Amino acid sequence: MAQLTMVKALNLALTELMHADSRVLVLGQDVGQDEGVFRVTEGLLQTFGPDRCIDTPLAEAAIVGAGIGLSFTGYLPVCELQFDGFSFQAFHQTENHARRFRNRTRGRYTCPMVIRMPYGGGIRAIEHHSEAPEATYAHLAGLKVVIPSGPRNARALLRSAILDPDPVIFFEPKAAYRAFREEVPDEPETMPIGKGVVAREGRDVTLITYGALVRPTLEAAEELADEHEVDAEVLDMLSVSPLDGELINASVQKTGRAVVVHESPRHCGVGAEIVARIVEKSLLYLEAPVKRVTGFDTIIPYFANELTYIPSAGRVVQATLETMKF
Amino acid sequence: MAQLTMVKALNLALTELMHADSRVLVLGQDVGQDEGVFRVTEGLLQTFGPDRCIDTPLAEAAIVGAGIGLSFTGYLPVCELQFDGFSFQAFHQTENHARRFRNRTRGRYTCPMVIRMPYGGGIRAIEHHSEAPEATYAHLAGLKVVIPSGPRNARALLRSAILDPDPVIFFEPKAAYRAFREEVPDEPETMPIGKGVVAREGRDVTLITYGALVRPTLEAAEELADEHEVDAEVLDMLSVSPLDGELINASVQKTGRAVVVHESPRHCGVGAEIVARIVEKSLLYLEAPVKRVTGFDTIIPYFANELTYIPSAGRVVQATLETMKF
Amino acid sequence: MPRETISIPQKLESLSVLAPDGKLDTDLEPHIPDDDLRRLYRCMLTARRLDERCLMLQRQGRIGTFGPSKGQEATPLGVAYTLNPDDWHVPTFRETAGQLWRGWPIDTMMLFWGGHEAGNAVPGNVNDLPTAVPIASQCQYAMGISWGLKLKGNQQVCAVYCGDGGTSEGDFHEALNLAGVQNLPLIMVVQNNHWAISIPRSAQTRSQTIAQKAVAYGIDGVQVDGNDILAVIVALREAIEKARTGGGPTLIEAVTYRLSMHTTADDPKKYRTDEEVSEWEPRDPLPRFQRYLQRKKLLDEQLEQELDAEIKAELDEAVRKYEAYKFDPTDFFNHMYAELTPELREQMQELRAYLGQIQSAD
Amino acid sequence: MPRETISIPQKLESLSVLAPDGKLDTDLEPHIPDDDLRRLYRCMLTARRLDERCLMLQRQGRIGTFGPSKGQEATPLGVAYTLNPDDWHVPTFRETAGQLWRGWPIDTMMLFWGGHEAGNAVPGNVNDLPTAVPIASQCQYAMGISWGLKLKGNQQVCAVYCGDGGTSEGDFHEALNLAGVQNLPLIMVVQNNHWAISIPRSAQTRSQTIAQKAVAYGIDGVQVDGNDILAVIVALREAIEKARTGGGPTLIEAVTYRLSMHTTADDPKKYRTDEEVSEWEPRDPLPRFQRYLQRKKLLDEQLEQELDAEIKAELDEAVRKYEAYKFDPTDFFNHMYAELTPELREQMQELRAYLGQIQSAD
Ligand SMILES: Cc1ncc(C[n+]2csc(CCOP(=O)(O)OP(=O)(O)O)c2C)c(N)n1
Ligand SMILES: Cc1ncc(C[n+]2csc(CCOP(=O)(O)OP(=O)(O)O)c2C)c(N)n1
Ligand SMILES: [Mg+2]
Ligand SMILES: [Mg+2]
Repeated sequence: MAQLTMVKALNLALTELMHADSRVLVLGQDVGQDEGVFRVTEGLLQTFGPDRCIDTPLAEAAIVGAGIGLSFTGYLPVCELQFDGFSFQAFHQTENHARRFRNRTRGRYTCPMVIRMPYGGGIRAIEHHSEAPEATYAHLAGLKVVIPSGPRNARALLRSAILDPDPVIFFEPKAAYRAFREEVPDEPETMPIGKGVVAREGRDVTLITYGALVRPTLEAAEELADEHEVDAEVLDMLSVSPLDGELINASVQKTGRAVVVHESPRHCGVGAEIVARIVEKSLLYLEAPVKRVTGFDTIIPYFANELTYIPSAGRVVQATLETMKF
Repeated sequence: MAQLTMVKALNLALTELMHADSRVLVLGQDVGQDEGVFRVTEGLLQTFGPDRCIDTPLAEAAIVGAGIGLSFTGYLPVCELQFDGFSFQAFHQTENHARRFRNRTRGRYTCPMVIRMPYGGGIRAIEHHSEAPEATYAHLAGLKVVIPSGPRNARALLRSAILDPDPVIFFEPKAAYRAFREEVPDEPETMPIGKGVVAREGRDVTLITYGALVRPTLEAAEELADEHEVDAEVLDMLSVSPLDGELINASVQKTGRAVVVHESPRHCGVGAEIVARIVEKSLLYLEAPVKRVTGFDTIIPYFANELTYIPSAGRVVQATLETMKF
Repeated sequence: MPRETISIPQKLESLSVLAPDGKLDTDLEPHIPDDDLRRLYRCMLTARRLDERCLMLQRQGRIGTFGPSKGQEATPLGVAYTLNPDDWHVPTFRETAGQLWRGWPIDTMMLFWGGHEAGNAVPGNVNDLPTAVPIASQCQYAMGISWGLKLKGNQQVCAVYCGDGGTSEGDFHEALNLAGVQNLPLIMVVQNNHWAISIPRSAQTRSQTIAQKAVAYGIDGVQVDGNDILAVIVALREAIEKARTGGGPTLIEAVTYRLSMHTTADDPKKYRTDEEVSEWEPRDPLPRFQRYLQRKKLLDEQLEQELDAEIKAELDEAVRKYEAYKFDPTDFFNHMYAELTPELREQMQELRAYLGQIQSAD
Repeated sequence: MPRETISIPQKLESLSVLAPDGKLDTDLEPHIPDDDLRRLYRCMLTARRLDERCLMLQRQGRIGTFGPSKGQEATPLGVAYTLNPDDWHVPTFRETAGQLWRGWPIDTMMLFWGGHEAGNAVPGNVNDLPTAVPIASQCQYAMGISWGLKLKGNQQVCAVYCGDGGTSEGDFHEALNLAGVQNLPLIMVVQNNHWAISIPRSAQTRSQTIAQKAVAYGIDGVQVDGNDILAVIVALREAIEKARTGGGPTLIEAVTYRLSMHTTADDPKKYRTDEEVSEWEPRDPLPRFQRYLQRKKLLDEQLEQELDAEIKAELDEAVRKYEAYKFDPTDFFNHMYAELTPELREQMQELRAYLGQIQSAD
């Protein structure tokens, strides 16, 4: 067991699988000599050489497009996009092809690739480095969209994503990259993609979140317990496509109340989908409207003011108390 | 008053405004000599010349990027993208810049542009020509997203969109381009962007839709009335960003039941946002779960089978009856 | 000297072998076995007849919108002929002749224009990609394929097509640039047919040739008469040989002309003159190649008649098969992921229930 | 001849005026009034000192991540000097010197690196765009701007910057191609500083020069010593003159070098040798220009000292202003649309209520 940050845990997952499976390649901007701008690809060039850890020119659509073609020739490409805000330069390759080839060719050609990118705000970066576009990708059928919340599940989910026979968008919460360490077992682990977990058990209300906001939501849950006698259950969805509706509805049918928490904008966000799933399966259990504590429907403010935008434990507590009072 | 198809009505709106305001330009692939692949730009090159109706090379990002720059120099560009499925080639220009410049420069530079594109399925076209990506754009703060349903509102909304000081994504339902004619008044009209309309009044249930599905939804309402004694109210949202939550909640608070209908995929679609809005404001009025009659979370089948995918009056009737029985 | 002209080291040349008037450059004439010449002619003729048949089927509403490739048969056929079956063939959507040579069943091609995913069923024995619809987007995955081939030692190469219009897209640029940097076994064949729907070549880019765009990527560029199958074969053989020996990518501009409409939804009269079209008719690759075979005594009246009859029979049989095609309307759920997700299973059941209900209703 | 070499008609040349060793090409030496030379030197020096100050502020946590432009001052300064105020100046993010010349207040530039939208406040008297972060994306709107300028008769031109890395993006290609076709008054200045974070120029593209990429668009390409402000001014004057007279776009490759780190988040030691850096130090544009002025007797010890003192005072004042900047944390809602939407008004109230509550709480 080692105490690792998420960056180290992701690096471990890549290293393990590149050792175990020669089909696994890593490509992207600055993934080689520079070891990735966040150092997630540390040591890969040295260990596996320039044919398996490949620096590309500055062209996102080419990175994703190359990943698609490499898939067809039998590789398992892991494409790194340097920031979520620049994944849109490759959006047409993802939408037109990566997600469609299995269906288009009825399985003759598939894209068992992973598109990794740093995700979300909170690291005092300039514009376009703090986006949270999970809903944009979750809406695209044919993709799976994974968002780990900590070192251990990040390492396990990245392994699952690379081994998954279909394209996976793998969002790495920047704010969680180095924020804390976790015990990570020596043996490789996988986790099922599309299943969430109960991060904290509770009876009174269900707080549904993912990514970097799992921790502030858990803090909120503690504060709710300590100061307001509210026993909140916290769900860490881990994947927003597929979305674990069963887990959500089981919990809401127990608690009767729910608050959704994410940092991406509210309008047409994943939170809306979660509410819709609850209404479809658990309407009669609902004792209060489902509140959405989310980023606002604006551009995220430049970093001097970004924490006003990203949901905080305080905002979760406030919304939860309103939900309890309803 | 003239009886016009939507194509002719859109052409009328463009012609009127290009006459009235020399800042209005039309640019895109085949908008000139060819008059647009759907003929929406008929006569514009002839009437206004090649400086105001401009054929571009085959590059969507350049069309949108040019529109942004033309905005800065005082023009009101109307960019035509040939099909919704190819708007993703320009997605980064739309996301990185068109929607952000007002905020980025606190109003010094704005993008009073329109990005028009044929929208949705139902015309027996090949892959990528039948997408319905409204949720993808609605999630991007800074854009407005408009979807007319008939010739008259198409003409009025396009005028409003071009005069709007902010970037508007203007989706033109292909299936409604020539499907029917409507009386269009001689005088130019505008319609407020962000407001929906009641397309049919009713007491028992609210059917919420937009675009080409307004007509099958109205058919469904008639069938519900004639054969099932269900008096359905039908809302035509016309715009999905801003979304007219007031109209939706006023109706649902009257009927107590709702069904959402759209052709785009269900997961993280606009339907989910509509359900979330209802739950936030009208939970206690709800007598049944809000059903979503939508496209499925797949690639839309090739056209021989596309009508299996696009919601039909029959599917709306069935879902509505289930909602009534709940 | 503080003001110097920059010189370009790469090869940048134009190539033709069999002139429209039949004049033949015997030094450049490629060696092709007689039997291959006959098979090539038969394939070119089949492509032309298939084109005519599809236009008819479209008018009769038996297929959907169709994009003819009349006049452009020589280039994809020449490309496909020079590739090995295990080389990769990445078409866009006017490479019918090449696909036929690669062994695509005619009824499969009809299924594509008829609106069925089954139209993308790649024959088992070749490394072909299906039709690519988003212009130039195929350049990127073709680049990725050739990257995979390089990693495996350049035993195979990848040929990809793009149109003159497609060269304006970012994907074309990014793919060729990366192919250059990584020295990939990629052959980029641009079918310059002078039009992108209504946009003439001259309004697509200011460069005098498409071939010279190779200079931007530090790779070789060749402009070839795309209606001259012999020239196409010569250019491809050189590019393929280079790619197999680690020499990297080549950009080949095949100068040709779209003799027919862009698609059946298009009316070329709106944007080009009949004069222009009739100027190009004498350069039609089919009669040109036909005369070449006649001069070689590989074709005669009787053989032509037999060919016509055979091809007609093939097409009739293909139409029969195409129209007999049956499918399960809910099958499309099964191909989104290796395994159905819970949501998709639910949605599939929802649809099946509805379809069952309306069936029992009537 | 059926095999011919394709020749390129456009101008493709390299240019330098003031060599690193001080050698001057007097035929090419541009006429610049003495007073302008002094002001240019002062601006270049200010840019360098601002760079140093920002590095310090970043280390002290008083601004965020910062991208230095040390060693690249000559190119943007030369560009800005040759433009008229009403010409358009479209930077990416290493054009500090050019922005200073265009009149950007130093504290505004600090506000950008300090994480405030106010850092994009364009001075009222110039047509400048703010910093562009998505690489090469600015090429597209710059193309659009120059299009607008052409429609108004080419009285003004648009200069846009891109990095060597940026040339690999589709946006670079699409913008230049369209500018060529439409013959737009666009000057594309590629600052080839040999690195894109850790990716060397040689791994970015296989073309021997960036200038030759102009061939792909049928426009002129010029490679200029980007550390030689005189050469930059000569090249720009020619390109601007051409653009104003309807001659269309020019691609200018300014060969320079990033002497410092990519940003303060970057460690260049991971990917480049100190030797390489020290090879470039003698070509530093600042001392080179300084010696030029000294030889012209436009600079002496005393003036230098005065300059240093003035600039230091300016920087101190700017830091003071920057750190005194106040803003309303809920103001960001007001700039999404010309008018607040109902949703945004609600969300703004929601946030204000929450902020009010926690304020009253503590
Ligand atoms: C990205 C994209 N934009 C637009 C279209 C619509 N479209 C289909 S074919 C075509 C013209 C293509 O011209 P060219 O590349 O020269 O190929 P050609 O049709 O001449 O064979 C266009 C604009 C498309 N399919 N994909
Ligand atoms: C579209 C996009 N991809 C990636 C990045 C991250 N990034 C910032 S600067 C940079 C390198 C740019 O290199 P170059 O264009 O040569 O400019 P330079 O940094 O050398 O001035 C990268 C990859 C970005 N900002 N935008
Ligand atoms: Mg063409
Ligand atoms: Mg650089």
